[in-house]
Amino acid sequence: KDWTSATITLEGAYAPWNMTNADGTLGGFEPELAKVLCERAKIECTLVASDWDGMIPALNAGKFDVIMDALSITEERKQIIDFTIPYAATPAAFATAKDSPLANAAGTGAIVKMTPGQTGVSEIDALKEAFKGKTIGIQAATVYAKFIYDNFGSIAEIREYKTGADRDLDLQNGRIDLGFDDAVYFNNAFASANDTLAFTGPEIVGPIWGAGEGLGVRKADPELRDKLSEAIKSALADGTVKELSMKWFKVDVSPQE
Amino acid sequence: MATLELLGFGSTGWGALLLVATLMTLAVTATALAIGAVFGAIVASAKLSGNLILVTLGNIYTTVFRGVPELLIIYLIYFGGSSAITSIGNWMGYEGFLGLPSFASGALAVGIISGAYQAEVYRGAYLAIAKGELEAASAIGMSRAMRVRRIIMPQVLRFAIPGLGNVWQLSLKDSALISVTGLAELMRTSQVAAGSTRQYFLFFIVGGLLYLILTSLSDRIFNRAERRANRSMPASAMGQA
Amino acid sequence: MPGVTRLSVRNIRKSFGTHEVLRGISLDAQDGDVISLLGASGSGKSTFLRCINLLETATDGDIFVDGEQIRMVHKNGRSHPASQKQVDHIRSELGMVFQSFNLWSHMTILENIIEGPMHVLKRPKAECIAEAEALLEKVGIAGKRDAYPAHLSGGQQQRVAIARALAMKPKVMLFDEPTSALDPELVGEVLRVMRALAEEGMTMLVVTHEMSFARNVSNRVVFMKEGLVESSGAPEDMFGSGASPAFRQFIGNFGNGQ
Amino acid sequence: MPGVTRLSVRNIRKSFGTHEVLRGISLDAQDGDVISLLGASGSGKSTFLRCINLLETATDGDIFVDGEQIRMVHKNGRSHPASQKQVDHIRSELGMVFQSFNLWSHMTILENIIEGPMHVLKRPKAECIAEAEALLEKVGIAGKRDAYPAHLSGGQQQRVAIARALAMKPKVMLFDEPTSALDPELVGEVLRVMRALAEEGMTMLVVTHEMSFARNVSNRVVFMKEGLVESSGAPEDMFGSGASPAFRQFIGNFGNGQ
Amino acid sequence: MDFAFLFSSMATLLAAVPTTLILFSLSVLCGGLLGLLIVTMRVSGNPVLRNFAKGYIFVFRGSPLMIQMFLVFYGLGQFGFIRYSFLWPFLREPMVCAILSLALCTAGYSAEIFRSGIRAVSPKEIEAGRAIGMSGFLLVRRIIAPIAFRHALPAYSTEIVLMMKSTALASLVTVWEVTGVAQRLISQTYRTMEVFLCAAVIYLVLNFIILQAMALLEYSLSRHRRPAPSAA
Ligand SMILES: Nc1ncnc2c1ncn2[C@@H]1O[C@H](COP(=O)(O)OP(=O)(O)OP(=O)(O)O)[C@@H](O)[C@H]1O
Ligand SMILES: Nc1ncnc2c1ncn2[C@@H]1O[C@H](COP(=O)(O)OP(=O)(O)OP(=O)(O)O)[C@@H](O)[C@H]1O
Ligand SMILES: [Mg+2]
Ligand SMILES: [Mg+2]
Repeated sequence: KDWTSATITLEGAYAPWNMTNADGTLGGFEPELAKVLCERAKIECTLVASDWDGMIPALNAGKFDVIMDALSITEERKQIIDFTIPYAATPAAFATAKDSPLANAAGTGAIVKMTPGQTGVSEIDALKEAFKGKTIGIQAATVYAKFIYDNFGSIAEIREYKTGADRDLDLQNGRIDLGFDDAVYFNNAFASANDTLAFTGPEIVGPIWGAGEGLGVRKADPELRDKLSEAIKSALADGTVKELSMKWFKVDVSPQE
Repeated sequence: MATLELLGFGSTGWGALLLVATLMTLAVTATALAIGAVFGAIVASAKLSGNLILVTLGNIYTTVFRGVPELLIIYLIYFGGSSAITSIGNWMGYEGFLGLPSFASGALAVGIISGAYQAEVYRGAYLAIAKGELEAASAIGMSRAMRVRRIIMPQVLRFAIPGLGNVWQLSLKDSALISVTGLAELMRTSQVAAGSTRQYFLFFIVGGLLYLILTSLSDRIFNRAERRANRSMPASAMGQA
Repeated sequence: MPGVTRLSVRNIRKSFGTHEVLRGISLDAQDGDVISLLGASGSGKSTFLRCINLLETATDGDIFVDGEQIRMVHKNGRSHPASQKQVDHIRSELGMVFQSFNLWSHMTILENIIEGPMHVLKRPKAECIAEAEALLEKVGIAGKRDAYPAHLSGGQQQRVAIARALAMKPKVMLFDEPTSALDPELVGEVLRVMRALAEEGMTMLVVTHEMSFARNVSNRVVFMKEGLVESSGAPEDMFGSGASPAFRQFIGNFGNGQ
Repeated sequence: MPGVTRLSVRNIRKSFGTHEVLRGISLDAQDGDVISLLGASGSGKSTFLRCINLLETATDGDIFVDGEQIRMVHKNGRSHPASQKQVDHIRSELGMVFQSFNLWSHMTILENIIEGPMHVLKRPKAECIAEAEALLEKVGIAGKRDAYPAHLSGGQQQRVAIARALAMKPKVMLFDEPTSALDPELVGEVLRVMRALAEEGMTMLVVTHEMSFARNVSNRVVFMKEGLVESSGAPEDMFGSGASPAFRQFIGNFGNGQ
Repeated sequence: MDFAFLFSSMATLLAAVPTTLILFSLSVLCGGLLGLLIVTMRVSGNPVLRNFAKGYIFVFRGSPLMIQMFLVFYGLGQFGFIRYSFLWPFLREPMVCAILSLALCTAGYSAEIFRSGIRAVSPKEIEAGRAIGMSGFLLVRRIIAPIAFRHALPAYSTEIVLMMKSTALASLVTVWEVTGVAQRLISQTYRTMEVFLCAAVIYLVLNFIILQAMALLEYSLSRHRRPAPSAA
């Protein structure tokens, strides 16, 4: 099939990855990157907002052709849909209230690299000691949820939220002690929580989060996947991704390997 | 950012979007009510037909669509509807995917649910018609079709208005659940505005107020319709609306 | 046209389940006849009227309206009218007035009256309205043309029901206890209208408990008992020396009850 | 205890808005008195009874039940009973029987009767049931104790209503047209029970249109007209030569109406 | 059809049924009691109470439950005075908040249903109660409430079925009842239809049981409306 046009979906409420402006247009890192990618792939793209919950089934049902919503490339998802090469790879980290006793837990400011299923990481074991009996909030059905269950499920209470934003509110309310999520997402969230929240413990990076964030496409559309992968490759090569990343995240999220 | 500015109509205000979303909620609810009227009328006639199979089918319809959470039904229709249409399309030789647009699938889902409630309303209204009036129509030689058109329909509509008012309110609130399809109606727009500005409470309260306005406006319209339809009722019944 | 047979019923039978309510009734009404049908409760009077205009389907027997026989077919051991079209046509020639008026509650008085002529007979609206107004005048409630039935007294409603039936220009009028749902003071209004109709020569079949009507207005009295015509005759005979013992007992009871 | 004043009403007045329905009525009932209250529709008979047991609050005047005065206060230009407790107590001493029975539809006949003794007078259940059964026997419907009101005829319902009132052992029974919602053939049953009560010496105040009751059972007849007692006296006088012209005209009309 | 998958989904969902039932039963109970309080205010003579009740009913019937629940759960905690009050240990619990907002919402509907029940009580039966010396609470308890309850029952059964369905929103506030678990299962397996069909069956069975129970109650409370037993 010859792709000259495609529909890309994103949530439109996951700042700064993607968000909605007051005039109804979509803005943020991903919409701007999408524009670049589509130009390079010579595809006329339409962006539509849709709900996170139903995105993958809706993609397979044919409602749109591409998902671009900070979607981590994971083995489970690969069973259902196809991914382009990643356009971002972000670290993840814990957040807590600034005045919490859990602030500045062991390893704060450090970077730990992990692979899937890896155990016996000393920094993580230290955190397990510190977080014993606490409540950790995560967004349901994310790679981060799996990580928390695997490593902290036995020592801490875990509470699942439908959205990260809900979790952040409860972190401020004090219903939960810790949150765990994408670090660049948190960076933005801290600002709007009037800087009452802060990172604690090390940033966790590496293949444990899969290959990074990629565009999701149907398995039946390899031509589309390849066209978009080419475009991502070129945008990474000439620094466009880095430029947009610095603009929106203040750090470079381009995948390093 | 000042609250007023956030809710205003300027380039940084969400006023225009919220207004459009409110109208979208109205439009999708009205469409759903119309779809539900068709389903409701069919199901009510089935339940009144006296035919065992039709009655059972009608009962299954009303039981299932009133007994399963709206959210589940919306999901099932949003996804199931698209796959069904796609496979029909493929079968007819169309290559690729066919999707039901969010508006259509949302309105269809809420309409099907609304149809289950409307069926009960219409059935009750039909049973409220005095049997003697139907006999009187037969006695002057009206055919079956004419009886339906001239005597039954007007009276069913008249008796159904209060019940339809309730169904409308139910559907109005069910339409908030269509937000899971991404349709930019009032609930979804409130959520998006909240997520994008991180002013959660502001936008949820404003969203709630807009629903309250819709509710009270439509209440008023239904009350007026009821008064109009009740012109022919005894004076004593009018007070009790 | 005195002498023309407007309605002829031959040997009508009707069962509900195993219960035979009409056990072979025949009756002829010439043009201008006013026939009172008397009988105890449950004797089958209403069922008889309802069989005539096919609101019930007789199990057996023949009905002729203005010479036209109602065609019946037998299917699955039950009879049915052969043609719904003929049924509708026959019904439009028989005016029926019910005990409980049965006016259409969603229509004004005028609308109730023009409904049949306009939509069943498909006559022009202006004409229907003009005739309806004349009829309302005749039954004495011209002032109520735009009221709804619920706003009228029972006596007024029954007069509208009579006007509604008359608007179809029926060959025969059937009345099923037209006054027995009315308060005593309202009965007179309706009886006056019926008496006027009888004087104009309308052919009428009247189920009633009003002995004075049977005696003074009708020209024939038919007494039914247990689904059969027990006796019938001119009112002078029936209420005089010619009465059968059963009828005598029936009207005797009646006198006491009142 | 003949001679004891059971009920004394002094100069009662009652207005609805600007319409003065009772314009100063006084009345005494000694123990054992049976007083019939007659009067045209709208003359204020029901309102009078309702004022006595405080279902309406009289605008002015005094009421004594068994010597105890009902205390009133004036507030915002209207009078109110001073104490709800006293009102409840007084009402429990006055048995009221309504035209439309007003039985409690969700309770069986027996439950209707024991309700007051058990829950208002707080007497032991077994005792209440025994007495209720005796009362049902007395009014002649012992067989219906476990039926619901909707399953009884009007005459039976009214007898239950009388038993319900009697179960409270009232000092005075008030009846508001107890038979006028009944079909003629059922009236007798209720009048029989009332006559028996009168013979037992119950003090009774009866609004009625039954002239035979007024004449033969009561020992005093009070005729009300436009909110005043127009005339009153022993039935022999009132229905004999001692009648006022207005009362004569009233009973005259009545004879024609029946 | 992949029966193994259907069975395992069903097992996962059934594990959430107790949560749904707790949400349902406690919110119906609390909502019913609150509804009684509201309807008492609504029919009371006091204009302040009456208008408060009117406003309450308007707000809780007129806005989507989703918004109410969000504001109760995430909103209340924003206020320091609540967070530092004795209430916080309760409101901190998601289950308490979910039940609270479900109950607040159904109380508005229940109050209206109870009110129409009260209006259906014949004034004459009330008058007969007064005439034997009943007043106040005794009159309500013995005469008004039993009759009104019987009248309100059919509408109330509809309302509690709606409540059962409303519990589906509680996963918004991290109470993972049947629908929430179904959604989570879908985000893990991406098999929408199978999972939702299992969930639909669970709700149908639950609601069927509720409706049968209500019908039984209605039947046992309507002896006085049925035709008399033929023996009588
Ligand atoms: N639809 C029906 N199904 C079964 N039985 C019926 C039906 N209609 C009438 N009957 C029975 O037929 C008998 C005659 O009824 P019908 O109404 O004709 O009597 P009637 O002479 O009009 O009495 P009334 O003076 O009480 O009106 C009665 O025993 C009645 O129960
Ligand atoms: N609650 C009320 N509000 C206003 N007017 C009333 C009220 N109750 C009674 N009235 C008026 O008071 C007058 C007397 O009424 P009441 O019922 O006492 O008459 P009555 O003698 O019992 O008549 P009837 O024989 O018809 O029962 C009537 O004009 C009636 O319209
Ligand atoms: Mg009859
Ligand atoms: Mg009266």
